Amino acid sequence: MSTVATTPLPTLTPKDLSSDQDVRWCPGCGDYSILAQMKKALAGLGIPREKFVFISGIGCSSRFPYYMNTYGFHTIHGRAPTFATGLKIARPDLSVWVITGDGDGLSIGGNHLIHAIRRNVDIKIILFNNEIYGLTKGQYSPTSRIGTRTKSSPQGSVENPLRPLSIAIGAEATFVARTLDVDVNHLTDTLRRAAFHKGAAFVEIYQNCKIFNDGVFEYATDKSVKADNTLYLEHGKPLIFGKDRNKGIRLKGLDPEVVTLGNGVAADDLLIHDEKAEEPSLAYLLSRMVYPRFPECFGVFRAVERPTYEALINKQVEDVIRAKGPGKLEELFASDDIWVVS
Amino acid sequence: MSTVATTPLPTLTPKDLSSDQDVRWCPGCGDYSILAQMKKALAGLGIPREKFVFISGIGCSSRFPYYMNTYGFHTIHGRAPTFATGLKIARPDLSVWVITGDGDGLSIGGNHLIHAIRRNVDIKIILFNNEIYGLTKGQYSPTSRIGTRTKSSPQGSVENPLRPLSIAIGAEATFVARTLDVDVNHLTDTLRRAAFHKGAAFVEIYQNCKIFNDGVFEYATDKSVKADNTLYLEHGKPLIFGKDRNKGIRLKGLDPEVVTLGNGVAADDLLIHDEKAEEPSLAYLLSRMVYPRFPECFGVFRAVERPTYEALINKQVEDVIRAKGPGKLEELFASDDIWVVS
Amino acid sequence: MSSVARSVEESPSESHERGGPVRHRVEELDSVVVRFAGDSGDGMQLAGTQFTNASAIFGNDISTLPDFPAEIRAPAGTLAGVSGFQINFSSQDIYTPGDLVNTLVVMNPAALKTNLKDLEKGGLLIVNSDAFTFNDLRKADYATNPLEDGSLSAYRVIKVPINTLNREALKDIRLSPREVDRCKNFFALGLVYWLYERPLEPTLRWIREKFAKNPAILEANTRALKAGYNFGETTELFPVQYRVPKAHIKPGTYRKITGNEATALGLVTASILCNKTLIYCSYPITPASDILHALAEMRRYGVRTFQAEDEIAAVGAAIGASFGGALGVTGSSGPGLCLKSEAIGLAVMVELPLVVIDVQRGGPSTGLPTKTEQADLLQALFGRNGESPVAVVAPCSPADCFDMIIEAVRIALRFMTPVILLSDGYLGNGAEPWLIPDVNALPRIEISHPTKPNHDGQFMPYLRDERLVRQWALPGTPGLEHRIGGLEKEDVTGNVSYDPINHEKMVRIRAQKVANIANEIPPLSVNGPEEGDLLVIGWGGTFGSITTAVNRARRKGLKVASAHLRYLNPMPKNTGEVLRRYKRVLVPELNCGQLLLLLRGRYLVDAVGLNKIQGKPFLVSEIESEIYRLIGS
Amino acid sequence: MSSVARSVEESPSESHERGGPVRHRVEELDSVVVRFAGDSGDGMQLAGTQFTNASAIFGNDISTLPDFPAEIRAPAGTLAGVSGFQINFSSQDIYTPGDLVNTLVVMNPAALKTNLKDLEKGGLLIVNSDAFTFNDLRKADYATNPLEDGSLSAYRVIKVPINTLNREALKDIRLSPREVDRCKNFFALGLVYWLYERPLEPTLRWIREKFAKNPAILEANTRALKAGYNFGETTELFPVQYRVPKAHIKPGTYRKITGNEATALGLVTASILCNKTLIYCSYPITPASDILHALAEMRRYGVRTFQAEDEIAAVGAAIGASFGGALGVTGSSGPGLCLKSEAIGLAVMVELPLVVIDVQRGGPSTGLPTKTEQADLLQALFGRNGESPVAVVAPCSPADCFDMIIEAVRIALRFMTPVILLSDGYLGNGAEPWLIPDVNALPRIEISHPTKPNHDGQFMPYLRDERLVRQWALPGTPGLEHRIGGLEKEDVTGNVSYDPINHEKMVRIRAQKVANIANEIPPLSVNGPEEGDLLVIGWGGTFGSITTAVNRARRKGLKVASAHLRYLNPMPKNTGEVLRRYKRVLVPELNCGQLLLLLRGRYLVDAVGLNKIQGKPFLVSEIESEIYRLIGS
Ligand SMILES: Cc1ncc(C[n+]2csc(CCOP(=O)(O)OP(=O)(O)O)c2C)c(N)n1
Ligand SMILES: Cc1ncc(C[n+]2csc(CCOP(=O)(O)OP(=O)(O)O)c2C)c(N)n1
Ligand code: SF4
Ligand code: SF4
Ligand SMILES: [Mg+2]
Ligand SMILES: [Mg+2]
Repeated sequence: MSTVATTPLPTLTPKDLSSDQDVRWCPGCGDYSILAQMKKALAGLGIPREKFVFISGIGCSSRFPYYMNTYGFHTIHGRAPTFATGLKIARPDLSVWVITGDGDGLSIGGNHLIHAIRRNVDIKIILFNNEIYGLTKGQYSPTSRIGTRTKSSPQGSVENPLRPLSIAIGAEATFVARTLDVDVNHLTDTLRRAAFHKGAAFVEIYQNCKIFNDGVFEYATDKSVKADNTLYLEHGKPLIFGKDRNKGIRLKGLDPEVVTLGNGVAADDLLIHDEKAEEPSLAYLLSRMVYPRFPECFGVFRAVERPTYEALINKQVEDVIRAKGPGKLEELFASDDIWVVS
Repeated sequence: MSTVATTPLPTLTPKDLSSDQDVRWCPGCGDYSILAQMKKALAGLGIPREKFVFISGIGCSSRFPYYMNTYGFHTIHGRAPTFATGLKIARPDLSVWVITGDGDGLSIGGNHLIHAIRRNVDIKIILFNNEIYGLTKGQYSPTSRIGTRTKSSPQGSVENPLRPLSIAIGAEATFVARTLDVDVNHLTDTLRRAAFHKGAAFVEIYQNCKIFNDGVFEYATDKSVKADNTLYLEHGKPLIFGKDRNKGIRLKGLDPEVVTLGNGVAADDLLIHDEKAEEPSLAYLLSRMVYPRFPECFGVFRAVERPTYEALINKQVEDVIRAKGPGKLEELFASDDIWVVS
Repeated sequence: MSSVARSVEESPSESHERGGPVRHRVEELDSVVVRFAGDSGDGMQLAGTQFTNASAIFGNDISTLPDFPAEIRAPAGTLAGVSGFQINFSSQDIYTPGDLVNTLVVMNPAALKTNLKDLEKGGLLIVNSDAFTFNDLRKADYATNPLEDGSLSAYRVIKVPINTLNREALKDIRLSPREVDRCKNFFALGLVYWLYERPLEPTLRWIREKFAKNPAILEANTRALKAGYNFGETTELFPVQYRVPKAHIKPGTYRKITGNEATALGLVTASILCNKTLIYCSYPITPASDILHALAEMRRYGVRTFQAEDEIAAVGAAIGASFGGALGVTGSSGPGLCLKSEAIGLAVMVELPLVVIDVQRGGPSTGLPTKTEQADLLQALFGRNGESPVAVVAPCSPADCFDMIIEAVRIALRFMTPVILLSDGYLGNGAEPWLIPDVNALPRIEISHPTKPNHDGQFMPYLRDERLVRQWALPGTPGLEHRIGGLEKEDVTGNVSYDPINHEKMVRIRAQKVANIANEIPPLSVNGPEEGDLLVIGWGGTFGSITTAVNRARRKGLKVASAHLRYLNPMPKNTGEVLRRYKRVLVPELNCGQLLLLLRGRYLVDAVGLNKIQGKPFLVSEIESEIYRLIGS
Repeated sequence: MSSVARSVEESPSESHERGGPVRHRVEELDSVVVRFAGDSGDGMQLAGTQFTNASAIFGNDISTLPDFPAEIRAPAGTLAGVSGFQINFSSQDIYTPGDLVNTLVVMNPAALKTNLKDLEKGGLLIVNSDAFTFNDLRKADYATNPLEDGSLSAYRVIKVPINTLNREALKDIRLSPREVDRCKNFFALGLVYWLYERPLEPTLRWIREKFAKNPAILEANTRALKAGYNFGETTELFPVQYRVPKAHIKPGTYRKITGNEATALGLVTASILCNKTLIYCSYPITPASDILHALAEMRRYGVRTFQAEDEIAAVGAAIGASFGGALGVTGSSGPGLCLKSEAIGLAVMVELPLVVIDVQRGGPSTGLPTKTEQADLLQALFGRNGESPVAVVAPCSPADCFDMIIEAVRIALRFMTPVILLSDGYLGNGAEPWLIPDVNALPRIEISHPTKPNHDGQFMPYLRDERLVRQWALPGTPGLEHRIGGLEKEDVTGNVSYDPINHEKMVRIRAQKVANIANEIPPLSVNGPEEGDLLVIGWGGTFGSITTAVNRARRKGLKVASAHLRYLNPMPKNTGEVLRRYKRVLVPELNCGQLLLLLRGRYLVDAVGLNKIQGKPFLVSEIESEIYRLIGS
C-alpha cells in the first residue's frame, strides 16, 4: 500500500521513494547503503515515481522492493529476470529494475540472467554480491571463494567461484559495471549510468553481509589499503591506481601486468579504458583481474548500443501492420478453406 | 539390453560400441558422423566399454546414448549435466560423457552447463550445435543467428545468439574446443583430446540439421570456401589460415585483425596460439571471431589443469578420516548430551 | 461398414465394352471411416487433409485423427516411419474419428503392418502393390508377402500399382522421377474421391493456389488426382461406389479446425474481447508447439509471442506481462507444467490473472510425447506446494478449444486467478468442422483498472469486492504504487504478514474466491434421461466417444445418460446432485482414474472408472461394452 | 497449570531471617510448560536447550518447540525480532510441547507482547523489569507500560530486574558491559532451574566444556546461572517451588533430537545398513537446510554432500548418484519439491531408487517460510505429469524421522522407486528425547546388483522379480551395458517403445509395483478401542496432539480411538477396514483437507476434517473440543 501524492511532484526526493515498511535487514548490512543510494540515483532521473518497477527474486537483497515506494514485485527464487522480461514486453514505457543476489542471480537463476542479457531486454539488473546466501543463514554461494567455511562447507568450499561480470560479458552484455556498497557516490553514479543505458544493464555491487560473511571485501573498502587494491575505470583514460596514483596496468601480449609509473614507464604505455569497444575482449580481461594479484576494477566496463529485444519485437508488429493493415478477426477465422451450410 | 561379450576384448573396435538399436536420425543428419567418430575415438582409449556412460537430455542429439553399446541415460530436457555430476561424485572411476544440443544445453539447460563447468567436474560435455531445435520440428534456438526464420520466428529471430564457447569460457572452463561434424579426423581427434582432459571438457560441434537448418555451416564445410573461413588452432603455432595458407590473425591492441602474409607481415607477427594460457583472455578472444568478419576457429581453445570437483570432495573425506579415523555410528549418535534412564 | 446401406442404384456413368467408364452400383451410407497410411514422406497428412476439406465442403459432418511418427524422419519404409490420417465423415452428427476403419489405403508394407489391426473385417483395403518389393517387405519386417500369403483373406483387397499408374499419367511432364513419385498421394486421393463421390474442385483449387508459382508441379498434381479418379471410374476393380449424403448441420460458415488452431484463435479473440495485448510466452514442446507457431503468425493482431529459454521463464514472463496489464498466457505440455508449478503458486498468492495451457501427452516423464493422455488432471489441481487453488477447465472437442480458452481468459481476468486449460494431443491435433462465430455477437470481457486510491486516500491492493476479487492496479498509475510478492500477505493492505490468524484467513479467502467461480459457470447438463440406471461422466477429449456410446446404448433401450465436465475446478454447483440421480456412475478416462478420485472424494458416490492408458482415445465400442457390462443388455 | 498439584511440603532449605534461603512450599505436578522469550540476541534458544537437557537428564519426558523470527536479524527489541523456546516436561508420556504455557519468561516488552496470549490465565509471568524502559516499550509498540497499567492482572507477575542482578553478580569479572549483559540468559535460566528443582550440574558441565578456552566467559556464565538459582532460593518472590517427578521411561541411553537431526542421522545409519555411500544433494532452503548442514559435518562417515545450483540440479545429481549405485538422496521444502517434480517423474520411469525429503512449510508460494504446515501431501502424490506413482511416508514425531527416513531408504532400494518423505517445520525444528538405538540390532538393508546376464545370455534391464522390481545393474559391470531414459520402455527389454498396449501394461506395472510396497509395511494400528464412535486419524506431525487429545477424551469415557498413517502411499492394507469400524472419522490436518480427500475418495467413508492453517501445530485442546463437538460429552 502507499500514500498518495496529492499533487504530482515536480522532482522526486529520495524520501518520496521510501515506502512505509520497516526495513528489516541486519544492523550493519550493506543493503542499507544500496537502498539509500538507489533512492538518490532515481530521484534525479526525471522519471515519475509510478513508472518505476522493482522486481526481485528471493534473498535478503530481494526484499529491496518492499522498501521502495514504487511498484514492486517480490517473485520467486532466481526467476526475477523472467518476470521483468514479460513486463517489459508488455510495458516498454516502464523503468524496470531487477534486484538479485549472488545466489538468486547466479545459482538458481543463472540461466535467466544470461538470457535476459543476451536478448538485451531493457531492464537494469542489480546483483548484490555478498558471496554468501544471507537469507538462508549463510551457506557458500557460487561467488564464494575457494576455502570459504560455512555451514554447508565446514571444511571449506571446493568450487571455483564465478565472476559475475565474466559471465555477463560471455552472454553478450551491452552494459556491465561494478561498484561497492560503501562507496556511496560511485554507487549512485553507477546506478544512474545503468538507468540511462538503453538495453540490459548488469551491475555487480560488492555488498557486505555483516552476519555471515563480514569483511570479505575489506581489501577494497578498508581505507588503509583500498587505493592499492582497487582501480576505478574511466572511459578513455589509462588504467592508473594506487595510493600515490603511480601504478598502472599495462598489456603484455594478452595479459595485464601491474607496472609502476616512472623509470621509463609512462601513462601512455598503459592500457586505455574503452567502454565502447565493439568487441568485449577488454571488458572481459578487466573482469578477470582479481585481488590480490591485481587491483579489482570498478566502474563501467562496457557500454555499447544495440537495439533492445522489446523494440525489435514491437517493430515486427508495427511493420506487418504497416504493410498489411491491422488484422481483422473475420479474416483470421476464414484463413483456411471455408464452406457454407445453408 | 545388450549382447554380452563372451571374452573380454583386448581392444575395442568401433563396432563393439554399437548398440542393437536402429539409428533413427533423418537421412543426411550430421549426428551420424558424430556417432561414428565417437565410436572411433573411444575405441582407441584403452578404457573398457563398461566404463563409459553417456548421459543426454532431450533433443535429436540426445538420442545418442541409445546407439552406443555402453551404459546410457537419456534424461530430461536440459538437465543432463546434473545427472552426470551426481554420477561422477558417486563413481569417479567411470568415463562420463554428456551429450546435449544447443537448445538442451544452452536454452533450458544453460545454468547446469555453467555450474558443471565451473566446478570442473570430470565430465565431457559434447554440444551438438545445429542452431535449431530439431526434435520439436524447427524453432530457432539460442545459437540461431539474428533473422533466422522458423515456425516460431516467421519474421526472423531478433535475439542475439549466444556463442557457446564464450559462455563456457566465461564460466571458468578448463577445456574448450570446437569441431565440425563433417571433418571426421578433426572430430575424432578433438573427442580424444576431450577424453584425455582431467576435468570438465566442453566441446562444441557444428552439426548440420538436414531438415530444419540445412547449410548454416556451409561457409565452414563447403570445399570451395572453407579454407578461407576456418582456422585450425595448434598449440604454440601462429594463427594461419586460407587456401594458400597466406592469411593470419594479428593482434591490434586487444582486437584480432586478418592480415595477409608477405609485404612486411611475417608469421612471427601473428598471434601464437597458447591453449595452456593461465588466463583465458586469448581463448575468449578466439571465441569471438565470427564469420564473415573472421575465419572461425576450430580445435582446442583452452586446456589447463585444475583439480576436479569430485577429487576435492573425496579428498576432504579422506583427510578427515585420516585425521580422525572413520566415524562410528555410536559416537555420532552420542554427539549431543546424553542421559541414561535405567 | 458400420452403418447400413440404404439404397442401391446404377451408376449414372455410361457403360462401355472396355476402356471406358463401367457400370457401378452406388450404396448409400450414414458414415464412413477412411484412413490413409504410408511413409512419412508419402504425403499422407496432405491427402487426409484434402479429403477432409472436400468432405466438409460437400456437406458431411467430419472428425479426423492424424497420427505422426515420433521420429522427425525415420528411415523411409520402416515401421517407425509410418504416418497416418483418419477421417470419419457422415450424414449424421459425429463426435469421433471412428473406431474401426472401413477403407484403408496403404502406400507400403510398413503402413499395412501398423494399420491393418484397425480395419474392420470385410473392410476395403487399397494397396499400392508397387511398393511390395522384397526390399520394402524386409524394411517392414515381413517374412512373406502379405499380398500373396493369404493373410489378408478377411478383407476386400484391391491391389493398385499406384507408382506405375501415376508415372504413366505424368510421363510427359518435365519433372524428375522423384518429383513424379511424390505426386502419388494425389493419385491415391483421386481414386478414393471417386469411390466416395467426393467433389474434385476444392482440391483442384487448392493445387492451383498452392503451386501457382510452379506450373509443372501444379500440372502434375492435377493430373495425378484426375488419373486416380478416372482409374476408379474406368476399372472394374470396384464393383460398388459409396455415397454419404450431406448432414443436417446448423447453417453458417464453417471451416475445419484443430484444437491447437482453435486455441490460438480463441486467444486472439479473447484478447480482442477484453481489449488487452496478448502476450503468449512459451517454450516449444510437443504437442503444444503449434499454438506458439500459430500465434507467431499473428503479429497483425497485435499478438506478441515470447519464445522463452524454458518453461519457468515462459510462465514468469506471462505473469510479468499480466502484472503490467497485458493478457499473459503460457502454454506447454505435462513436463512443462511440472516446471511451471512454483510460479503458478506465486500467481495464486499475488492474485494476478494467468492462463496456463497444458496440451497433455502420454506420461510419466518424457513418456509418449506424440500420443494423447489425460493424466495431468491431478497435477493441474494439486501440483504445487501449499494450499494453492487454481481454476481448471478442459475443452471437450477440437472446436471447443476456442470456447474454453475464451472461458479461461474470462475467468482469469474476472477472478484475478491462474486458470489451467487442459487440452490434449488428441484435441490439439484432431480436427473437426467449426462454425465460424460472428465476432460482434461474442460477449465482451469487461475489465477495469483502478486509477484512484480505494481506501481513505490510500491504495489497498488486497481490498476485495463482494466476489472476493482484488483490484488490478497497473504500474504507471500515479498514486497506486504498491508491492506484491510470494510471502503471505496481510488482508486488505497486502503487506507481508506472518500472523497465524491472518494466514488462515487468506488461505480460506483464496479458496473461496476460486470456489466463487462456480457462480459464473453453467450448470452441468446431461445428455439423456434426467435420472436412470447409469451416468457416464467424463472430461476433455473423451466427449465424442462417450456421447456416441451413450447414444447408441440408449437407442438400445438402456436408461443411460452422459455428462461432461468442462469445468473441473470448481465443478458446476449441481455436480453432486446430478451424480446422485443415477444408480451407477461410470467415469471413462485416459488415465488411471483421476476424475474418479475427485468425484468419489468430493461427492462420496461409488463411481467406477473405465481406464485406458494407451496413448490413444477411447473407441466408442470400448465405452459401449462397459455400459452393457455394468447395466446389462 | 494443566495438571493437578498432588503434594505440598516444605522446602528442605534452611530458613533464615533475611538474605538466606527462605521457606518455600513445594508442589508436585504431572507436567509443566515453560517458555523463554526474548530478543533474538538474548540467547533464548540456548536457555531453552539447556533447560531441555537438564530436564531430560533429570528423567522427565520432554517435548520442545523453538520459534525463530523470520528475519535474520530484525532490529533489537522489535516485535519481529522475538525468539522463543517452549519446553513441556512431564512425569508422564507426552507427545506435544503443550498448548498453554504455565510459566513464561520474558526478557523484554516485545517478547511479552508476542507471547502473552499463550500464557494460561493465572500463569506465572517472570519479567525482566529492567527492559521496560520507555524506549523498549516504544519499540514493542506499547502505548503504556503493561507492568504498570494493570493489563497483566490475570497473571502472577514476578518482576525481576535481571539486568541489574546479573551485572551485580558479575561485577568483578573482566568483561565488557556487553559481554556481561549477554550472560543474563543464564541468570534467568538459573532462576527457573530453582523454581522447578532442576539440577544445575548438566549445564555447569556444558559451560565448562563450551568455554574451556575462555575462562572469563566460563566464570561469568557459571556465576550468572548460580546467581539466578540463588536469587530464587533467597527471595520471597516465589512462594511455591514445583516438582515434576521422573517419568517412567523405557530404559536406555537417551539424547534430545530434532527432526532434522534425526533425519540426518537416519540417513547416515541407512547408508551403513545398506552399505552404500550416501550422496545428499540439496539446495539450501528453510526449514530443510539443517539436514544439509548436519550431513556436511559427517564426512567421517563417508557422506558426500553436494550443494547444487538449484533443486533441479539437486534431484538430478541424486538420481545420477543412484544410477551409479550410491544412495542418492535429495532434500528441500515445498517450493523445491515443485522444481523437482519433472525429475522425480523420470525416476519413476527409469525405476531407480531415490529418496526425496520435503520439510514442509507454510504455503502457497514463498508463504510462511519459517512456519509449519502439511499442505504438500497431494503435491507429493500427484505433482507430476502422467501417471507417476511414488511411495510417500511421513514421520510422526521428531525422533520418528530417524525411523521413517530409514524406511524411506529401505523402500526406495527394495522397490527401485522414488520415495518422498514428508517432514515439516514443526518436526524438523522440534525436539524430543530419542532412545539411542543399538546399531548392531538395526536390520540390515540387503541389496544385490546383477553381475551376469539375466536372460538368454543378454541383460534385460526391465526384467522383474515377483514383486515387479527390476534389477539395479551398475555402470562398470562388464556385459550389462544398457540404456535407460524417460521415454516409455518396452516391457522386459527396456527399449524405447511407442506401442499402445505395452504403454498401458507398463503404467499398470509401475502402479502395481508401488502398491506392492503395502506387502512390506506394518498394518495400521489404533490407539484405543478397536471399534467405537469416532476414529481420529492423522499423519505427520499432528501425532502428538491427536494422541493426547484422544487419550484425554477417552479418559472422559468417550469411545474414541486414534490412528496415524506413517505410510501415505501406499497406505497400509487394512486402512479401509479400520476406518469402517468407527461410526465417524475425523481427520485433523494442518491444511484444507488433503488426507481427507484421499480417505474419502479411496475408501468412500464420510470422514470430516479439522483444519488449521496458521503455520502452527494443533493445540491438544483444539482437537479435544472437536471430538466433543462431534460425539458429545
Ligand atoms: C525454490 C527455492 N529454493 C530455495 C530457496 C531458499 N533461498 C532463499 S534465498 C536463498 C539464497 C539467497 O542468497 P542470495 O541470492 O545471495 O541473497 P542474499 O540473501 O545473500 O542477499 C535461498 C537458497 C527458495 N526461497 N526457493
Ligand atoms: C521440459 C521440456 N520442455 C520442452 C521439451 C521439448 N523439447 C524437446 S527437445 C527440445 C529442443 C531440442 O533442441 P536441441 O537441444 O538443439 O536438440 P536437437 O534436436 O537440435 O539436436 C525441446 C524444446 C521437453 N522435452 N521437455
Ligand atoms: S544476513 Fe547478511 S545480507 Fe542478510 S540482512 Fe543480514 S547482513 Fe544483510
Ligand atoms: S531434425 Fe535435424 S537434427 Fe534432428 S535428426 Fe533430423 S536432421 Fe538431424
Ligand atoms: Mg548473497
Ligand atoms: Mg539443436
